[in-house]
Amino acid sequence: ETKLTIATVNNGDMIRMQKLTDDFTSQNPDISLEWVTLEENTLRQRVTTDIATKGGQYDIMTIGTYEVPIWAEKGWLAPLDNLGTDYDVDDLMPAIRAAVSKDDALYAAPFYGESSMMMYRKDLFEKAGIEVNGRLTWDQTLDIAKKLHDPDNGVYGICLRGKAGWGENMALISTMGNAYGARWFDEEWNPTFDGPEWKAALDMYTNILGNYGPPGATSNGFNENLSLFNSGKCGMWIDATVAASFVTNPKESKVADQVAFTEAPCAVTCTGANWLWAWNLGIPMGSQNVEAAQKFIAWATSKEYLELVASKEGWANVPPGTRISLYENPKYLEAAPFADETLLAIDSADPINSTLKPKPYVGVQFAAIPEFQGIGTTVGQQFSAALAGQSTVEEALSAAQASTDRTMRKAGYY
Amino acid sequence: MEKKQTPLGYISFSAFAWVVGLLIFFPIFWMVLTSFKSELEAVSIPPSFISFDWTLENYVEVQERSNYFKFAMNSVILAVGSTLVGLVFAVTCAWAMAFNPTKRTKDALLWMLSTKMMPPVGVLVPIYLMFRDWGLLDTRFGLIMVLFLMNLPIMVWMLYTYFKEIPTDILEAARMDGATLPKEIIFVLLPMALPGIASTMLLNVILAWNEAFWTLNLTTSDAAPLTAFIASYSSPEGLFWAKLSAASTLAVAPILVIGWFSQKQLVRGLTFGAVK
Amino acid sequence: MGAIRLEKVKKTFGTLDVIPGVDLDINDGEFVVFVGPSGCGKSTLLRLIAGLEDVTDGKIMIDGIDVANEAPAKRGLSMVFQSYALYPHMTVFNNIAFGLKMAGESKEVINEKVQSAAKILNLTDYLERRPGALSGGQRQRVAIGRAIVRNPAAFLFDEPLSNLDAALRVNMRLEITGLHQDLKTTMIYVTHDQVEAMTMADKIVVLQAGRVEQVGKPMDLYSKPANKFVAGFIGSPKMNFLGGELAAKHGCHEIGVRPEHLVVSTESGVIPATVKIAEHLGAETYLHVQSDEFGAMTVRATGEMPLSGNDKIFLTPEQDRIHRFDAHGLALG
Amino acid sequence: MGAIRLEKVKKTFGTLDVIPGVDLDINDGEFVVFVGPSGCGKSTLLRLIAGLEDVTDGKIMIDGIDVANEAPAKRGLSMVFQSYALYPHMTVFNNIAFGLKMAGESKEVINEKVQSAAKILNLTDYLERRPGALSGGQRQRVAIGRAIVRNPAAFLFDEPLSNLDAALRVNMRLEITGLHQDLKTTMIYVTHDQVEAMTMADKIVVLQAGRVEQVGKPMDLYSKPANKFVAGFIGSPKMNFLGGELAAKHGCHEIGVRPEHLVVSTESGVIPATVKIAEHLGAETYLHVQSDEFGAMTVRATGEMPLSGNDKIFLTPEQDRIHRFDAHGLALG
Amino acid sequence: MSTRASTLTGRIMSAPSIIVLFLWMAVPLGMTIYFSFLRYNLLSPGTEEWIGTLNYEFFLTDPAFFASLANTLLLVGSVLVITVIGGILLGLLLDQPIFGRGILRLLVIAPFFIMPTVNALVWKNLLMDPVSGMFAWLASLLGLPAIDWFTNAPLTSIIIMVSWQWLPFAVLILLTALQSLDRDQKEAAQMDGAGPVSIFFYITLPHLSRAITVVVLIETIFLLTVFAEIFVTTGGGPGLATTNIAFLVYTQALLQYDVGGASAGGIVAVILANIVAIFLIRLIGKNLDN
Ligand SMILES: Nc1ncnc2c1ncn2[C@@H]1O[C@H](COP(=O)(O)OP(=O)(O)OP(=O)(O)O)[C@@H](O)[C@H]1O
Ligand SMILES: Nc1ncnc2c1ncn2[C@@H]1O[C@H](COP(=O)(O)OP(=O)(O)OP(=O)(O)O)[C@@H](O)[C@H]1O
Ligand SMILES: [Mg+2]
Ligand SMILES: [Mg+2]
Repeated sequence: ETKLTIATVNNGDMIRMQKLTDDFTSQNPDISLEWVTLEENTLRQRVTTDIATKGGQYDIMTIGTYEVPIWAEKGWLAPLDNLGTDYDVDDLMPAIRAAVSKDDALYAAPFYGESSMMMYRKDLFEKAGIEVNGRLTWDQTLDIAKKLHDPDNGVYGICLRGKAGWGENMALISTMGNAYGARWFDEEWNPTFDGPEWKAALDMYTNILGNYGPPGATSNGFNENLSLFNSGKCGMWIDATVAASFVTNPKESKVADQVAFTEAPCAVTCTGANWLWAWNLGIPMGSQNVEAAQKFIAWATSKEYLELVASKEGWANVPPGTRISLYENPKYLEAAPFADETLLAIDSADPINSTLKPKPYVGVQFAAIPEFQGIGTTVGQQFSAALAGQSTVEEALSAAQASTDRTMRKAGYY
Repeated sequence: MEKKQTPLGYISFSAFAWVVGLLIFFPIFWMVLTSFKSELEAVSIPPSFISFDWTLENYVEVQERSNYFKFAMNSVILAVGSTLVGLVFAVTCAWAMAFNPTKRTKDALLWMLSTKMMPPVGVLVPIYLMFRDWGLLDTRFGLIMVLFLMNLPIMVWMLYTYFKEIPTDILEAARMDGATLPKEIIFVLLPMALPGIASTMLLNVILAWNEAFWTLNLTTSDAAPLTAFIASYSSPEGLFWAKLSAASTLAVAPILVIGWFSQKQLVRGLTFGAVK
Repeated sequence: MGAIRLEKVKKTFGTLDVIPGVDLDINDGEFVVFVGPSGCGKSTLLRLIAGLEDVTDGKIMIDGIDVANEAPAKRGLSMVFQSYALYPHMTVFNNIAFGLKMAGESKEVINEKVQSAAKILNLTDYLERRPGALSGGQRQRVAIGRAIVRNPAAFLFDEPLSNLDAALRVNMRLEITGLHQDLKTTMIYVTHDQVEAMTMADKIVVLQAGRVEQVGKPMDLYSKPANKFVAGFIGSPKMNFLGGELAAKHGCHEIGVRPEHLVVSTESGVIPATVKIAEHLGAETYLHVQSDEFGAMTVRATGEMPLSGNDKIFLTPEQDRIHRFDAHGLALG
Repeated sequence: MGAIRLEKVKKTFGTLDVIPGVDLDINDGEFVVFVGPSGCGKSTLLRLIAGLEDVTDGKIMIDGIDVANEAPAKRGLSMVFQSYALYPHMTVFNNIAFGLKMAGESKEVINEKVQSAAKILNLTDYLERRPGALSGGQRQRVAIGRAIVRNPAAFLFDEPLSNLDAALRVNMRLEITGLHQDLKTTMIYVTHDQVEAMTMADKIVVLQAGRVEQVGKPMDLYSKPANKFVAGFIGSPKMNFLGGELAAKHGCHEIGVRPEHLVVSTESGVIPATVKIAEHLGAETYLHVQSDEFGAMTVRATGEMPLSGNDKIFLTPEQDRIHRFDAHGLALG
Repeated sequence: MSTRASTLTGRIMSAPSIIVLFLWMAVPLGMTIYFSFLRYNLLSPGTEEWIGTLNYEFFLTDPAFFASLANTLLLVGSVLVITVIGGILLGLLLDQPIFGRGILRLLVIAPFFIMPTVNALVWKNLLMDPVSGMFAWLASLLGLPAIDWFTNAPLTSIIIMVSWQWLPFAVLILLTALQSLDRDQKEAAQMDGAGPVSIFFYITLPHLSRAITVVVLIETIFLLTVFAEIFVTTGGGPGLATTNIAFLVYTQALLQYDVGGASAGGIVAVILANIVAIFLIRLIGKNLDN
């Protein structure tokens, strides 16, 4: 019998998958599964250490769209060339598929995908007499936040990520930067935090979240904001599209029937104003059980799996954002009022052309280079310091510029 | 000094002390209480203290998600295993240092302690590479070795101070009685130092139980202890406080109980015999 | 079976010359007491004999065989430590049996030997107790029991009574003396207690700074000390040393008179003196007096003396009890 | 300035009646010694006087004033603890000065008083040392120094010499006696040492189970004990008690004869006995004998007696030294 | 007991521990030193090259280095001060005869047995959360705005959590030390006319000095490498507000995967730790010996 060791992140969809694996093991009695569930940062650090040192501890790793291109490039991932005949690769959404492929070969299979969008409270908007037509700009968003902000009654104008981290506040701030025409690096790999675009973006960010956000915003990530929104404390929330299924779930959300969705705000441009992300399952090179692992991945990312989830938990809870067919499925569209917005957002995100000016890297809200995690986190901290009021926007930007410059120089980019 | 305690003094001191004590204990109490709430109640304001629907669903869910007992068993094996291995080394070393000291003994002791001041993450990569090459990743044996080495300095220190308190006479008497060195240690030294050894073991079990860096970074599943278990709860999506509390309660309960039972012993252990 | 002979035994700790060289003969069955001021090397000497320390130089022979390289247990000696060094976690029985067990004796032999030792020492009722539950005297008997079961060639005692209170000391002293009379084994006994040395020893060895000052029977040391050190060390209260003309009259540098050999009179005598403090013990009286010529002196008088502070008295040494010393402190015929 | 009076002083710990009721008068300047078996309440009584414990009932008067509600420091007494209770982290100077500092004395006054105390006690050279670096005797002097700088109405000593070795004890005993002669302050001194009690006290208080058995001058207690308890407790070795016909002949239940009041003869005497052990101390000889009629007895003979084990001897009590007791143990005229 | 034979066995018996510890320290340390002179990114294996002391230059000139050094010292220092003072006060309190002292003691020492991760999770979420946390609610009861702990007082929050964990440890040791104070000494001071306050400062506190030394020594060893609390709560931010040396090395090693830089950081940390160690050993050499 083969034992597959699977490293996963501890989010809801993954945990749901763990519970449903009986379906897989009954079909494949000769395969047993061993789960290693970790919090996102810990997971990333564990699997990266392991794959980079060829530790060989895992057969399947849950990895993001950030890792896939880098690792595939290095030859650390086994190509998924044997997913079965009825896997239907072409059903994968193009943006997502591009993000996990190299030379047209799939190196990881997307489990779910997301972009970002705005969730807001219909009831509060109505009360304040605000109507949403078309895509908002950040300036408009700021105005709305001002109107909604009513901390005495426990409602904050807007909730955004504030917790430092390249996958936390920087995911949002990068899209804001993109909207203001900024980019991480110019063509020579020089960081560009000294430009006016970043200044404008960060001014907006600190202003809107610092003044019309909840207290403690600097430690709010996705989960914290979700809690806040679900307990009715946020007027708006711009975050991952997957949040939609949670905020509309009456079991978890007090405001399930008051939520509406729209695209993430633009500023000088809409290019790159919403991010693209997917959690994917990949097989490290050197795994002894590539065949069994492919079987599992095929199962977990298949259309059948979606139906399995739907049959057990309802259509609203299936992992979204990976397959076109899902968004053509009437049952899903009925159960998921957010489906259209999600599809729109994902389709409009392009990892290659995500900035107004040309850029040398791949990724909307990140740059797919090994150094980025460290850089993103450091910059994220500097920006969260600005949000906390510990430094000014200018200071934060020049600190970010300096530290990124150091890292890039040290890494030998110039 | 106790002679003039008035009843009033007794009551007010007691009341004050209890208030302080309960404040200090409050986070743990609150954690346990929250673990019996539903997720919505866990975040509700004002918080509910008793009048909520007590539920075990969080525990059920935690157990469904990850097999608590497997992790707990690993914690026990690692903690006890590393302590036992450590004991063998530490006893011999402490014996030698206490009863056959040389000029270097004090230096050696302090050097041992200073090995504990290095941030482990600084040597993660070398260790990880070595573990990989020796096939020790995710093995209990490998982790037992790491925990043993981490705690060895403290064990040696503690045992050293206990052994120092044992009169040399008695060991000499055993020698006059014809005991060989192993017999001297097994029949005379160890039984006499039993309280000290017990406290050393307890402290090391606690330290090993709570060690969160190596146990997380060198394991995947087979050898993963409760620290890895809790690492999967730190922030899943959705409301999670109640589940988090349940998992936390499960992770700390065994060691908390052990700690409580052994607190008297521990004091001796922790003080390196410094407080008579 | 228990003759011990030290030949030029030397011991240094680092650069500290603790025992510069000792020669000593101890006969089989003898009760030898080592006395001397604190730090003079009594314990060290004993531990050298026991084998707990290595000699730096010289030979230690037991029954004619050099034991320098024998482990302590192999020398056939038993030691009773000042602290008794009982094994606190073992019952009395096991304490006594431990040495036999280590020697691999059979259960029956052990049982028999322990029982008989317990009988000799009146410990039969306590065999199942731990040392912690015994009185000081009982503990000491266990320590002795542990020593005797092994049938040693000799016993070594290092101040075994110094932890006991006065009353118990007297008892234990008598018990050890009795034991020696019964067993007739060689015993070497370290003490700094006058009374123990005087009453127990067949032979006293007086040590000073790791050197043997005099060896002899107790009463010989008392009545014929070889030098001032021994004279002052043996006997309590201490001997009075008087120089000056009185000594010259006796044809020597200094004379020594024991407090009990001074005759007190309120009318006349050789040495006029003033009583500073009179200690009345009922059966006897100690007078701490001050003489103009000789300074502070001590007198020990039998019975009650109706004297108190500031009384003037006269002291006369008993003529045939005077000790005479030359300028180097050596006794003169 | 230091007369202390206890009136019906009672102390219970929980239900334990440690002191059932004590009346006692201590005159100014007197040296009073409390003796009694261990646990009889000596320390408790002292602590009651010091104010470290509250009396359960009764009055404690110092110079005629009831001090029941005064804090210890206010009573004007100084205490020297058995353990000395020196402050280990302070120098000798600061140890002695502590009480003065607490009383808010000026630097100059403190310095002067400490220096003069140090001079009296020969501590001048050690003022900068910590107690850890002092010998037992020096420590005791520091403890006394700490007491005397405060000019107390009375000193309280709780077995201050029991931690010292024999030689040092003798010295310190003399020093305290000397100090009392110099200062003439009331002193209350707890001890269980015979010799200390006999030699130091103006007045001995014999306690048993929290009750005063007898109060009197040392020699009075020695020669006229009020009862068997006191008779047996005072004097060392212990008094021999003989019953039977011999007692009847003296018209009482039991007679008591001290070991030093038995005349030894090898030819004839009242009590035939066999020597078990003879201890020769030089100046005197202790005989531990066995008599058919009275069992074990102790004899203390002056000088050297050429006797040893198994010799037959005869003992005769000195007629005028016999103590007579009735069936309740009370002394008869 | 010093015969030639026994001295030799002594050497032999202490050898295994010393050797394994030496290897445990020396081998990784040796590799670390070697790595610290390489350009070595874990994600770019095979491209390692010798770059001399560049890693050290970068680490030491990193503005984050001084910030984290200051944070480390501040964290260690504050926690030491809080736990020692709090430990003494609590020790004094628990030394009084009070109702249910045994149980109360168990309550007070409980935090010491809690895993650092759990400690951080509980404090961060259940207590300090500015919206649904216990403290926010208490503040609202008093009509105060909720304190946003990890934004406005990040290092303080970490200090509070770490102190909560280590306070019981100090209490445990200091309480025992208090109980070992010779009653005679207190009484002697009473006879000398000292009041409770004087007794505390002149008698009790000096008596505790040795126990305090032990607390300081052991806590320092563990506090220098505080990591889990920071990792779980603030992630070193905002800015560098809660980055200590251990966390800084972590960011190098496991966020940037810059093994060379992390190795240099590790070596610097070792050197710093040893400076602290020497300082402590001076302190303790005196206090632990007698
Ligand atoms: N292991 C050792 N290392 C160095 N010096 C030592 C050692 N053991 C003893 N000494 C020294 O040797 C001398 C003799 O010590 P020893 O213990 O034999 O004296 P003692 O006659 O037994 O004294 P006491 O009556 O106080 O027991 C002392 O000065 C002591 O300090
Ligand atoms: N605090 C206390 N609580 C209860 N019992 C006590 C206390 N202090 C003393 N006792 C008891 O009171 C009795 C007298 O004790 P005390 O210390 O006065 O005896 P002592 O005569 O000084 O004895 P020793 O000679 O052994 O010092 C003893 O039985 C003792 O157990
Ligand atoms: Mg000795
Ligand atoms: Mg007492």
